[in-house]
Amino acid sequence: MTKSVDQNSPVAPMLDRRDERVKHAQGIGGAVSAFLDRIRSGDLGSLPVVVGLVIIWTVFQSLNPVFLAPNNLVNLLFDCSTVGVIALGVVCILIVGEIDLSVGSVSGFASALVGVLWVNQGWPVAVAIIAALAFGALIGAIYAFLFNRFGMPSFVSTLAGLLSILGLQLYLLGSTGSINLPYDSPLVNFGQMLVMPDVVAYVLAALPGIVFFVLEFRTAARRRQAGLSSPFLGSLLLRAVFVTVVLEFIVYYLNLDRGIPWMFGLFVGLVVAMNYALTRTKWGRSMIAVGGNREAARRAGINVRYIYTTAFMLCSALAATGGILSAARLASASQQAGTGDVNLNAIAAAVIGGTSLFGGRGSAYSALLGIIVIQSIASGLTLLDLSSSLRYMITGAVLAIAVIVDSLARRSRVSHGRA
Amino acid sequence: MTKSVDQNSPVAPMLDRRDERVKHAQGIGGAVSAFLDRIRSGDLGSLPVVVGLVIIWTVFQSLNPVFLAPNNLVNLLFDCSTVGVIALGVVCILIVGEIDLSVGSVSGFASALVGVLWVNQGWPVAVAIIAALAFGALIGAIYAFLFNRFGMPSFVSTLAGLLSILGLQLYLLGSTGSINLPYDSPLVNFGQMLVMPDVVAYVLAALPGIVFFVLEFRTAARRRQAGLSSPFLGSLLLRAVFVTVVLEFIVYYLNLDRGIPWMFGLFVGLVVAMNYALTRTKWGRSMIAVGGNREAARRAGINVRYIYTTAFMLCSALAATGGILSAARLASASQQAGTGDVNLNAIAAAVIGGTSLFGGRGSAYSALLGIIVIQSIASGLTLLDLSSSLRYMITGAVLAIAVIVDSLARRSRVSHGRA
Amino acid sequence: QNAKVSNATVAFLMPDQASTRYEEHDYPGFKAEMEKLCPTCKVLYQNADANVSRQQQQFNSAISQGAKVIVIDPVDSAAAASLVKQAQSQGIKVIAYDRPVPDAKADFYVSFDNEAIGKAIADSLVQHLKASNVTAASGTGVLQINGSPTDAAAGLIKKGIHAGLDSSGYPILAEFDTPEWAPPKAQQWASGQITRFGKNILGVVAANDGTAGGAIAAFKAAGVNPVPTVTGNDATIAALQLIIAGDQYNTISKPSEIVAAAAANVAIQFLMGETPKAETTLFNTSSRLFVPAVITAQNLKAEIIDKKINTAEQLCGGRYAEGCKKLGIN
Amino acid sequence: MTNTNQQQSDGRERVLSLRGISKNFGAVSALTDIDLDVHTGEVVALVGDNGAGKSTLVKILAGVHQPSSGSITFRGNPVTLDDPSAALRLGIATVFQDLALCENLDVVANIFLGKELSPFRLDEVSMEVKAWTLLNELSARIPSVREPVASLSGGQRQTVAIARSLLLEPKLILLDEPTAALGVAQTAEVLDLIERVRDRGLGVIMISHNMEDVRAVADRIVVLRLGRNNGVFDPDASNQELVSAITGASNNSVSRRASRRQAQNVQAQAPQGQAPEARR
Amino acid sequence: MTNTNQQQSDGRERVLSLRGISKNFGAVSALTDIDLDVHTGEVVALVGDNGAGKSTLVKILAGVHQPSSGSITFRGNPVTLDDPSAALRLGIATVFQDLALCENLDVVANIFLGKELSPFRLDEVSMEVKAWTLLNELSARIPSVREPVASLSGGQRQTVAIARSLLLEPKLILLDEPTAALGVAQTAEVLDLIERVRDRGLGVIMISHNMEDVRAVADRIVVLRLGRNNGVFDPDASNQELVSAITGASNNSVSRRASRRQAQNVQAQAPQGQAPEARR
Ligand SMILES: Nc1ncnc2c1ncn2[C@@H]1O[C@H](COP(=O)(O)OP(=O)(O)OP(=O)(O)O)[C@@H](O)[C@H]1O
Ligand SMILES: Nc1ncnc2c1ncn2[C@@H]1O[C@H](COP(=O)(O)OP(=O)(O)OP(=O)(O)O)[C@@H](O)[C@H]1O
Ligand SMILES: [Mg+2]
Ligand SMILES: [Mg+2]
Repeated sequence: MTKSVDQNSPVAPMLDRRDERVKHAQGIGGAVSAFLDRIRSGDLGSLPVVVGLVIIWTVFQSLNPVFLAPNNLVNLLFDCSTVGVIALGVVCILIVGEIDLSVGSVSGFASALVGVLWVNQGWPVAVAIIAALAFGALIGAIYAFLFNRFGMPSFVSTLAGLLSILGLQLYLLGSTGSINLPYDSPLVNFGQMLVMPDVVAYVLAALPGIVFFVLEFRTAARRRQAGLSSPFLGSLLLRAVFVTVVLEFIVYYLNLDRGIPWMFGLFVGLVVAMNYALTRTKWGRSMIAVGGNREAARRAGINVRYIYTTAFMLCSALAATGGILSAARLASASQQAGTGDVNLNAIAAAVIGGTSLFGGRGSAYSALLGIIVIQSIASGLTLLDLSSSLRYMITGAVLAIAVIVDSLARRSRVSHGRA
Repeated sequence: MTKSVDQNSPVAPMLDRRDERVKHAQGIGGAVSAFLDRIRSGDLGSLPVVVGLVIIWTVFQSLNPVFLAPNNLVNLLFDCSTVGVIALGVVCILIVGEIDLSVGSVSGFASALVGVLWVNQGWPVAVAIIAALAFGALIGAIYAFLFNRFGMPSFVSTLAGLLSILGLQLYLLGSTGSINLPYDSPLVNFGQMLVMPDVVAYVLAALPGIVFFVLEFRTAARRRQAGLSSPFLGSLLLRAVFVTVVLEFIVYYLNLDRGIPWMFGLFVGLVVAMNYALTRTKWGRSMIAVGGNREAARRAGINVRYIYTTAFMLCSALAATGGILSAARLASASQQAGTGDVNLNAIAAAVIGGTSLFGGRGSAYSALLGIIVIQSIASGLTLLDLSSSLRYMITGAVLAIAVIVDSLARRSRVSHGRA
Repeated sequence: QNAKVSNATVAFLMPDQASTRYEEHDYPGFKAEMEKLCPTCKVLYQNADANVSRQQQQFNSAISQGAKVIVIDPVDSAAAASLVKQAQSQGIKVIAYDRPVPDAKADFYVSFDNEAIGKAIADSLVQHLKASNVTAASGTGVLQINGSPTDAAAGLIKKGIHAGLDSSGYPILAEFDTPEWAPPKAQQWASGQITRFGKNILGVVAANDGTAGGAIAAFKAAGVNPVPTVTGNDATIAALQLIIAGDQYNTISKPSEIVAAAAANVAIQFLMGETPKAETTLFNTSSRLFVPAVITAQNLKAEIIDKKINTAEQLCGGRYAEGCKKLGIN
Repeated sequence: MTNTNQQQSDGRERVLSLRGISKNFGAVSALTDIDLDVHTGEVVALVGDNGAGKSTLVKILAGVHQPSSGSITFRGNPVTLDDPSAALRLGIATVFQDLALCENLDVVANIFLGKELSPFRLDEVSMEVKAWTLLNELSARIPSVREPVASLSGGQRQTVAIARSLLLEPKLILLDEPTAALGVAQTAEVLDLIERVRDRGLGVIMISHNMEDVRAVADRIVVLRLGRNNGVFDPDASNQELVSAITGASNNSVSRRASRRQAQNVQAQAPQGQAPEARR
Repeated sequence: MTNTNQQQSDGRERVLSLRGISKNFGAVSALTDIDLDVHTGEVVALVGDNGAGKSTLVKILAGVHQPSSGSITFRGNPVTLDDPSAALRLGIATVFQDLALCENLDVVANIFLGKELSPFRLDEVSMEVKAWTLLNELSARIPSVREPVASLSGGQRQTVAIARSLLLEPKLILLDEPTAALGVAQTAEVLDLIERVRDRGLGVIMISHNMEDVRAVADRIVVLRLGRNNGVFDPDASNQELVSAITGASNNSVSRRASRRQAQNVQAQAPQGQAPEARR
């Protein structure tokens, strides 16, 4: 195996397999041992968070068997979707290394705006929603302007935004107080009741595995053609089957009760779209580059200002979306909407899921994972009869425990020289 | 001026003046033109924030002439001191590039602890205070442990702390609700009334100028002896006189009313001490190094874990101090203490004053400046009769305006190639 | 008579932590009455910490756990309408507690009236001012400190205070919505108003005891002696002590245990399939209202000590002993 | 010191021409009145002491910094380069001394940063193949192009930075100490590469502290000293001439060291009859 | 290939001795079974291709990375270096390839980082004087030592990093490509410095890609290839020998380039009678 890199050597190894110092996995056994290797060196992606989640679930289930009851899990999915969409926006802005403290206010204002325009002013609901989304995007554009033009730190500009928009929200609802959304409207139905028909849920749950397999299969073929190494087909198939089985089981279990909420479907759809945009488009690549090293990205010819603008606008627009969803969920546009811990929960979800506060590292899935962790804790504690003081203490402790697994894994990654 | 660096050239220029490309200021004229140069290139330290402050003050004064009345300013100083001390702790933790979201909770819990131990349990007040401070330091030590040992991101661990400690606070005050601190006790007196005697205030206001001049004079002498350039004496004197005149005027003006609160004196004392520690000790140097480049600091032999531990502990302990001060100011330990916007205000004060959220850049004075900006806005709006919705909107807008000046200055610094 | 009800689950959902009453009085009162009436029944207790979404979550989980009756003190009265409808569609009875749900017809409503509380403290203040012959000269007036601008209950109290003050002849010099009910904010605001209006402040109507304490601290810090008349609400120990010490004028005592017990009774009746008797009808809902008591130094002994809401030991420690003696408490 | 400016420009188009470029950083004048010309098919070496302002000049040409004064003419038109993307659009590719890589991205992503294939559905396979091809051309030994750049060795990173600049079809290539961290083999490949690029008619500005490399590929050697032009030399100028121009004195540490070593060699090796070689 | 290990150790104390050091990064074996000895008053040059593992080895000795296996003996005692401060305490000073400076601190603060004078009341004047002295010794041209390191040129930074390592009184100095970014004058100073340090009886490990510099100061040349020992050479080994050991083939880009240039020179310069010099 000491071949030189000469082009004319008789059996040139694959382009990316010429370095003899690298161990490569062969076949299924190799894949397993590579996986074990990765566990040992702590290079695990989001597995540790999942492990933390499983621990939390086990504990809560043993404390109150209602916790894993399908009914409760369906509620959990409804609750995840609203803040989850906001967290997805936060992921965007964290990836470029900035922050948005006003997501809570924006979501609250968006719900108020929908309430006022739709219920009070009688606009068509779709137009009201579009207006709210446009408002969200506009807010983001203002932050981006302040950031690009004046270099105002996003912490300060969005703090100012938090206050101003909360003021706007109070102003808008000032004369009426909270506005109830019609209980029988499609929007509220969507936020409270609408679940997928069983068949649709089963079909959708089969999609990821199939799409994954087909795409990876085609990529593998192209890689082989191009002289690159390609993953072992068996392991691809194994993974696809595994994913499908798990998802189908979840669907089956939840279908025992109401089934999968369409709202959760929307959230997951947004996550998948965002993941595609971040990992498979030039724009996403630029986002991660800007977050990792702004100056290097600028020197590579990336329009850094444009990237920041899109990040801020996406974040605010998604926050507005989340606000509309929570109004739908609550069937009301209230003065409290978006206040309290919405901000912290959204940011914490992104961070717990593995997105870095310092930019350049993160994934759309961290919003999904993080919000499930947070809402699981909240839901689990709701099932125990605790005084508020105990509930706060236990929430904090459980949060720490959920993240400790991930931190330990990352720590081991660092001690193995992999940052 | 094309001398080589040879030791034996007849009139060797000063050690630090051998590079002919650098312009140096000579005499007072030179100092002035250097200052103008700095303005043009945006290298202004905290001047822009001061300018922003002056703008805010002018506007508020024109809206309500009570604003700059000595009485109101004395109130302002009282109010600055409590959150200011917390912000000082936040500066510490931001400098090493971490964050503490639990300063509010810690401050609230510390005030509750003092209330319970002192008023309800009858401990001597000093012992109760020491217990609260020790508790604060302990919390910081726990964060540091989680950070150093498990690598848990401080955002998550302190978020968990925020919740847990809030729970503790509610638990502690659960049966009684708020606890009144005796109005005639020295602690409440300190927080509400105690001001410096006029003479003491005048003397203390003279100190900075004198100390500055004496120290700089001696340093200048040592520098001259060592063959280094030294600042022009006249400009030193000018600056000392300027500082003294400004401070003495402030004291004179505030003495027209009650005078300078001792509590503010304590706050400024802590700021000065922290500034000394950060700029003139090995520990402070290590803090800034760790914040700027953790790995480089580690390779320089700095005990990085120790530095993080001190930073976390200082931050929590100062938060506890701030909590005790606000209990003294309110004459009550309440369940709401430390909730609401205490956290955001403390962090925002540090950031507005110029401390970076990303570590490695910051100064103790940023806590002082930042909190004055924030409290000025709050105080100014208090004097105008506004609905809460308007108040929120205007707070946000004024905050943005106050920071825009600073951002512009920093921007110009960047565009002049100085990061 | 209760043999018919056993092993049922009842949820008791409270809104916030702005005062300690929910955990110190309402819940213990409710639980005690339930235990008396149905020892095998399970009571689920939750506090939403002033968070609408959290209350919704708690409401859903109560349903998941099989609650047949839900007693809810809504964080947001308007928003609770959907919860009520949702529960009723599953055959679950909802008792609105403390705050009404105007937009949906709950099965029962048990409360004191927050608006009435606001009006009561304002009226009490006005009467006191008039009794002490304080005239509203030009430029003088009272300050109004409301609760959190995002809190619906605070809005009701605010409305009541306005109703009480508007016709009183004492103008409102300035008013303030205290974010998060935070006493330090109330203190800072009051300090500013003291600078502005000085001796022209005749009194302060504060919406709860915490903000009242903040206002009193502001007067003390400004060296104003004696402190003008300051009202409160909730009858916290701290406030009662301030009343004993003469710094605060009044507060509102809500016999929460009694109201909670009434709610428990109604719940049991629902569980037995009976229709509880209504005293009045409010918001189209069968209701039972309780009248809160305004506590001042004069009736503190009678309303608090004698009704065993608090004990003398709780109130009269240390510095308050002398004041207690003056009021005849020992 | 021969001014070869005139001679070389015969018949060749001028790609770049700088006149009176100055740049101040606060109180420091990093560049003062710099003039420089580059023609098609010409390799101009920019040499000078540490801190002479070479990188500052390159950064100005790459649009990273804006000059305080002076004018830039590119292919006959006056231009202002107020952004790196402006320079890239004109066809100026740069390898920066500090490399300017995104440490959190992998090798392929860094090489293609800003010029990804099929922007809405990144073509990772083609990009990876192209990356390997470029890297192999440069004799780089990189274990995996799917690891973040943070895990690469210094020389591997530099190779990645060089590979990046080859992706474009530039008119002018700026190389700021491209071989500083490279091994002997990789250095040879880069020098070959520079010659190939020149033969394709591009202009090249190369900065290096290695006089041997400079003389091997440069058509003209421009010396900067303390931010000013300090002469233009032919590649066959003697080492001593160049070093004097760079350090500003004929008695410098290089010449001192050379003469000291020479003396030692004479003492030590005279018996072995080896002729002492003057290396000043 | 002469194993000069035995010969040189005569009479000299061994400062450092590595046996069987390996280091894996995930699936990559960066080092495999490395043996190395350094004696007092000896300069060992560590050479190898890009990515050969030289810096990894230095980082292990500096306590930055922990080896996956193998033993380290320092001045006769087995040691474990689980932290850079452990290495510093033993007297191992390191100049890292990536310099490891704090960009937000000024030059003086960087030079004295971790070893400030009078920790409770920093003696800025003495530190500044000492900093200037060190920098002048290295012929550095730095406009101001009170500017953050971020504003320095590449070579200036490297000088700062070298100055740092001189502050301690080390027993062993590790220099990872110390002259990569330095100008000709500064390089000469650093080579002088290395010789002075050696004469004071310290052990030195120097990494460099410049064979000329290596031969000028090294007492022994250790070659790494793909993370393994690949021979030990005398400084008078021929360039070709060294390059073959480094690249692992006698037909490599360096030799190809040399022969190509030779051919060109013969063509072009034969009329001028200049003897073509074989530089392989
Ligand atoms: N951003 C900046 N702020 C302040 N001074 C700077 C900045 N960039 C460069 N300088 C100064 O300008 C001078 C020239 O720096 P430059 O990087 O151009 O040198 P160089 O010729 O590339 O040196 P080297 O050979 O060491 O790379 C240096 O003295 C440096 O301190
Ligand atoms: N932290 C790390 N994680 C993963 N791989 C690493 C890490 N550090 C080094 N490597 C790998 O180890 C190998 C050796 O790297 P090293 O930096 O020691 O090379 P080097 O000999 O110093 O090369 P150069 O001459 O380019 O500086 C490289 O292939 C590199 O990719
Ligand atoms: Mg340079
Ligand atoms: Mg290296």
